[in-house]
Amino acid sequence: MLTRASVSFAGRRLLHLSMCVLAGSLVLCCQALCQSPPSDTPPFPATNLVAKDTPDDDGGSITLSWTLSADDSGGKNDVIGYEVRRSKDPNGPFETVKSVSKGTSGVTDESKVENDAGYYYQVVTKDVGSETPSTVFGPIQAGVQWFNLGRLNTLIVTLIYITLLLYFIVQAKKGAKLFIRRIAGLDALEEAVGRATEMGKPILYVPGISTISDVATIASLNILSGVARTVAEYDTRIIVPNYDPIVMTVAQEVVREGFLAAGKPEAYNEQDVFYVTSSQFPFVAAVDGIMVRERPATNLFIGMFFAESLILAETGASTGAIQIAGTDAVAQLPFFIAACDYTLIGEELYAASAYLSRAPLLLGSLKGQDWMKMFLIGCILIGLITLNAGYDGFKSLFDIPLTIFR
Amino acid sequence: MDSVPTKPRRSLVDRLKDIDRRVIFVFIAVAVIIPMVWPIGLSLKASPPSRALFREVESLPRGSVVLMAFDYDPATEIELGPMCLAFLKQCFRKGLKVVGLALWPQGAQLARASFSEAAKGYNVRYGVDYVNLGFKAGGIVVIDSLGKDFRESFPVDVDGRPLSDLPLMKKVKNFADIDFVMALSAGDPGLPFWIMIAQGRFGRKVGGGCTAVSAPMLYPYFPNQLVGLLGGMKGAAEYELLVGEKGPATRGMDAQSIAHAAIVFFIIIGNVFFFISKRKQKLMGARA
Amino acid sequence: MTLETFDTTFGLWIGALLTLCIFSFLYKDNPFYRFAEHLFVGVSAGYWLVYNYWNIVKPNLIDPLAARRWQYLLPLALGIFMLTRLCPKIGWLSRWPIAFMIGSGSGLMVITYLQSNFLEQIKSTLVPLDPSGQPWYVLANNLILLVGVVSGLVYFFFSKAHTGVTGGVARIGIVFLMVSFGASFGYTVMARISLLIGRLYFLLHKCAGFI
Amino acid sequence: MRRQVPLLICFVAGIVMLAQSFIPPLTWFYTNALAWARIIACIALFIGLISLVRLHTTKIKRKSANWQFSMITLCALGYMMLAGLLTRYGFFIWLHGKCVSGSTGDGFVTVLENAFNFQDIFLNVQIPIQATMFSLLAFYIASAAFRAFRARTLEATLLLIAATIVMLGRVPIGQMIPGISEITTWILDVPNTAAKRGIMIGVGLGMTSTALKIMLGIERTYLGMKD
Repeated sequence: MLTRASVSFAGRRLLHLSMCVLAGSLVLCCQALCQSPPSDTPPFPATNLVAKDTPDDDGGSITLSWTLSADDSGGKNDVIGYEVRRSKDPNGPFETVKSVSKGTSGVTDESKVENDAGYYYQVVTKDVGSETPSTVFGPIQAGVQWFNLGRLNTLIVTLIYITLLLYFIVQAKKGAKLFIRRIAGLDALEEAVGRATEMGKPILYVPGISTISDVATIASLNILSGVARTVAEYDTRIIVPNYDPIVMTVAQEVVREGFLAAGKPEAYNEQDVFYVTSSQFPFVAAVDGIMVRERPATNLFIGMFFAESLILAETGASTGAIQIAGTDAVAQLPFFIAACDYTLIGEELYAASAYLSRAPLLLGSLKGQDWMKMFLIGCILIGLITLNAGYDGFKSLFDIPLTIFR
Repeated sequence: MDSVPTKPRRSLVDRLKDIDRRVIFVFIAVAVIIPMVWPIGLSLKASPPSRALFREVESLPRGSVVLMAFDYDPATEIELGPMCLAFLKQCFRKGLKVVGLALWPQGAQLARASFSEAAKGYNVRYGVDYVNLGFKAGGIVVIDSLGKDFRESFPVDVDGRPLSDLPLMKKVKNFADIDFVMALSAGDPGLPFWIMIAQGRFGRKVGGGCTAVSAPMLYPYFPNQLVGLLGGMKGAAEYELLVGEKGPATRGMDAQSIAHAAIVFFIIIGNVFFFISKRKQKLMGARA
Repeated sequence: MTLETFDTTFGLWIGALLTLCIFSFLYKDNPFYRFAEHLFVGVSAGYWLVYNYWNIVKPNLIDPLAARRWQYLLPLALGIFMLTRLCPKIGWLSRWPIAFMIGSGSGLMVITYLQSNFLEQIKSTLVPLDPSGQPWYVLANNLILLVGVVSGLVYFFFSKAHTGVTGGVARIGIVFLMVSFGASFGYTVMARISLLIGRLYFLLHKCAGFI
Repeated sequence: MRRQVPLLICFVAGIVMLAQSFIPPLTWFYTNALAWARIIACIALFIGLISLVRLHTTKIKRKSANWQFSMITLCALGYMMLAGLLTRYGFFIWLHGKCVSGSTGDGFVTVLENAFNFQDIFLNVQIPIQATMFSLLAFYIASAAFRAFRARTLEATLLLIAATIVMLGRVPIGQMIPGISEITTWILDVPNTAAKRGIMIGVGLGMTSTALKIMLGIERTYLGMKD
């Protein structure tokens, strides 16, 4: 039973306790008042944290996503960012692998992620003075995918294209008759060479300002090979200034081969196919100089060009040369069209090799290209019909990366 | 005696139809140079982002401190330099204090040139009314450090003077002492970082200037995160109009206009003479 | 005058003189332009060599080899093969690195261009043509876009003569191409004039102190 | 060896490059092949250098037209290479160390250092010439417009009209014409986009077809051999 003494003791303790609480809260209040506003309550945590192996890669990466904290772009709106923490043990310790600014709700962790090791993740929401961790997600493993499903559509298109090309190439080999439409710029090539011969002036051939890895450069060198042969037959001089040393070596070989094919190997002068410099404007300055000093009767600008296209073509026009240009650089086409006599537009550049050589194999591939265009127009029509019927599944087949398997 | 075969005399029309291109070159050069030397100030209406920036700066009380970032290089100076001049003149006229710094290496020298040019005609002194803290590498990290203390990233100014020797820097410790941030940026690091840190984290008001190329990417920040934005030479010309200074951008825009008009004029001339000579040929053909 | 300001003023003057040398080409070829041109070619070729050595060859080849990362012997070997061009007898070896560059470049282009110039272009051409729920001009624009893309493609048909229906459609394609070329031309004028303004500003303001 | 090996290398490199797009564990080839190609290209610059020097020395030897200018090119080239090497090797720091600070020798080294300042040459020679060459486009775009934009045919007329409208629609003076900004935007967004897309698809097909033919060895002109 309780004695008076014990009661009074209990009462005193209670009083003591309540005073302590009061004092404590007073101190807290003071602290809160003295500290810079706003009063620092921890932010709401990020929720729905999900981590998964990054799809379609060769491992070493995990993708995370979460729902923003209620205080990010809403609530008190004082979140400054998130820290993504990782551990191999669900109980920690967690190490920070990435920090992102507010408003970010996903991240890819690629910092020394081992394949097939179980990881636990946590996202910590931070404001100026405090932080709140989310629940832990895991374990999750990074792994290697042996096939990139996101590019399945690219693979299918590639295979269709290869099949079409090979089919028509085989047909051409068997001797099927293949038609090719007129390309004015290419018809003019021989005339242009002839004109230079008549005038006793050289021909200038600029194979673009790109590297050998650029397919446009190779397309240009294909044309150069035909031009070199004609030039040799006509006994005309050809000047080929180069922007890239490797392109130069190939161009030398191609031109020499052309002279050889025309039966005039001795007429080939290696110093006419030379290197200038690998920067854009010095190259143009030098080629401009050649145009006004050597006065070539014909200028051919074929390959990849950039802003310098118009400087070349206008200087050439001022010397009265016949000019034929060809490029797949969409942005430069208007300038060549304006300043040159003929221009090979985009795909015509790539058709030139077949057009000039009339080699059946090459003509076959042109037919394959046309069928691919038909296929594309078909895709567009089907897509439009399905899309306007309210079904957008067909359109999503063309997503890059393809997401229907995710 | 047979007459010596002469070159058929070309009529005036034919000659005008194929004017020597050097005549066109001269006209283009003149069309650009004249408005640059004597600006006209062709009708230009300030767009909302430029006007908003102007009004915001006008509303700052005398003595407020503006932080200005020179995040560009000589290649983009023709677009961003004029904005900088117009803005600085507005600041000096209003009695605002300006602290300049650069996240791009060449920005520090451009800042020096801009300050000395803008200061002409105003009673402003280095160290009191404006300072140039120079360049610091690090991009976003540098901006972040300004939140704590300017001295962390910029212990000395561009000429190596300690900040404690500069009266203006005595009252500027960190972002809390900055009233407005103006970031002139030509790319990365640049305006997006200033928005992210200065506006996002420290709640400062941020305005900006950028190249014409990057303007479409930055416009969406206006008006929520960006108080105002000047895009390219056009934005700069608009600001000069607002500030009332016919500066380099107004000259530039005038030159643009006149040059475009000159080209269109030549196209028209070419076509007129082309048609006249075509009709003449037809007539002559009919007679023959 | 301190050395530094002397340097910058001197540099400015050199820059201004060279600028005038290049502009003189607009009148006609002359020794001043020839001087600037030859200087420019020499300086840029030298700069490019030095720059590439320090920024690519050294960090990406010499340093790794010095750290005994032997897989870098392969590019070194290919590079040396490339140099065999200089001695005609074994010059054919240079075809190996060239074949490697062309082959890998081609393989890469196939995927890149089928994705960006085929799949993505189909996708962006798939636009709603449903008349309900959108203003007429959106519909009209979408239709024009479609006609433009298809007729443009027909223009690039090579295995069919441009006569009859094909010819008609191809002609529409040409119309679109010409409008587009005109528009791109007009659009670029502003950027080009800006370059000239920049240059003249440099001459008139920075060098001559005009304006 | 001379014919078959390059074709084989080309085929294998192409196929592996194709495959790496679909098979993630092969992506190492992508990164490495690009790096190797860059290294090969840099080493090949030496061939370019030889070609350049040969061309200009021949001109000087033969005293062909403008041979004096070839000497400028060669001097500039040699100077840049020397300056690039000296600066980077810390040659001047070493030289400074050899001289007592403040002595005339030290001042001489400073002058030398300034004279061989690689970056300065780049800034004061290369940059202004480059910018000026680029700005020539302002003149050329005008002369090209004058010459090409004649209403000869329907196509030429369309080219001319589209160009004129867009040209005016972009500057204050043209924007005084009511509606021109809207038409400009429309031309750029609708017909322009459509035509560009047509060209791009064609380019994509032509380029990939050529690339495939190169890989398969059907197109082999680049090796200097034709069938």
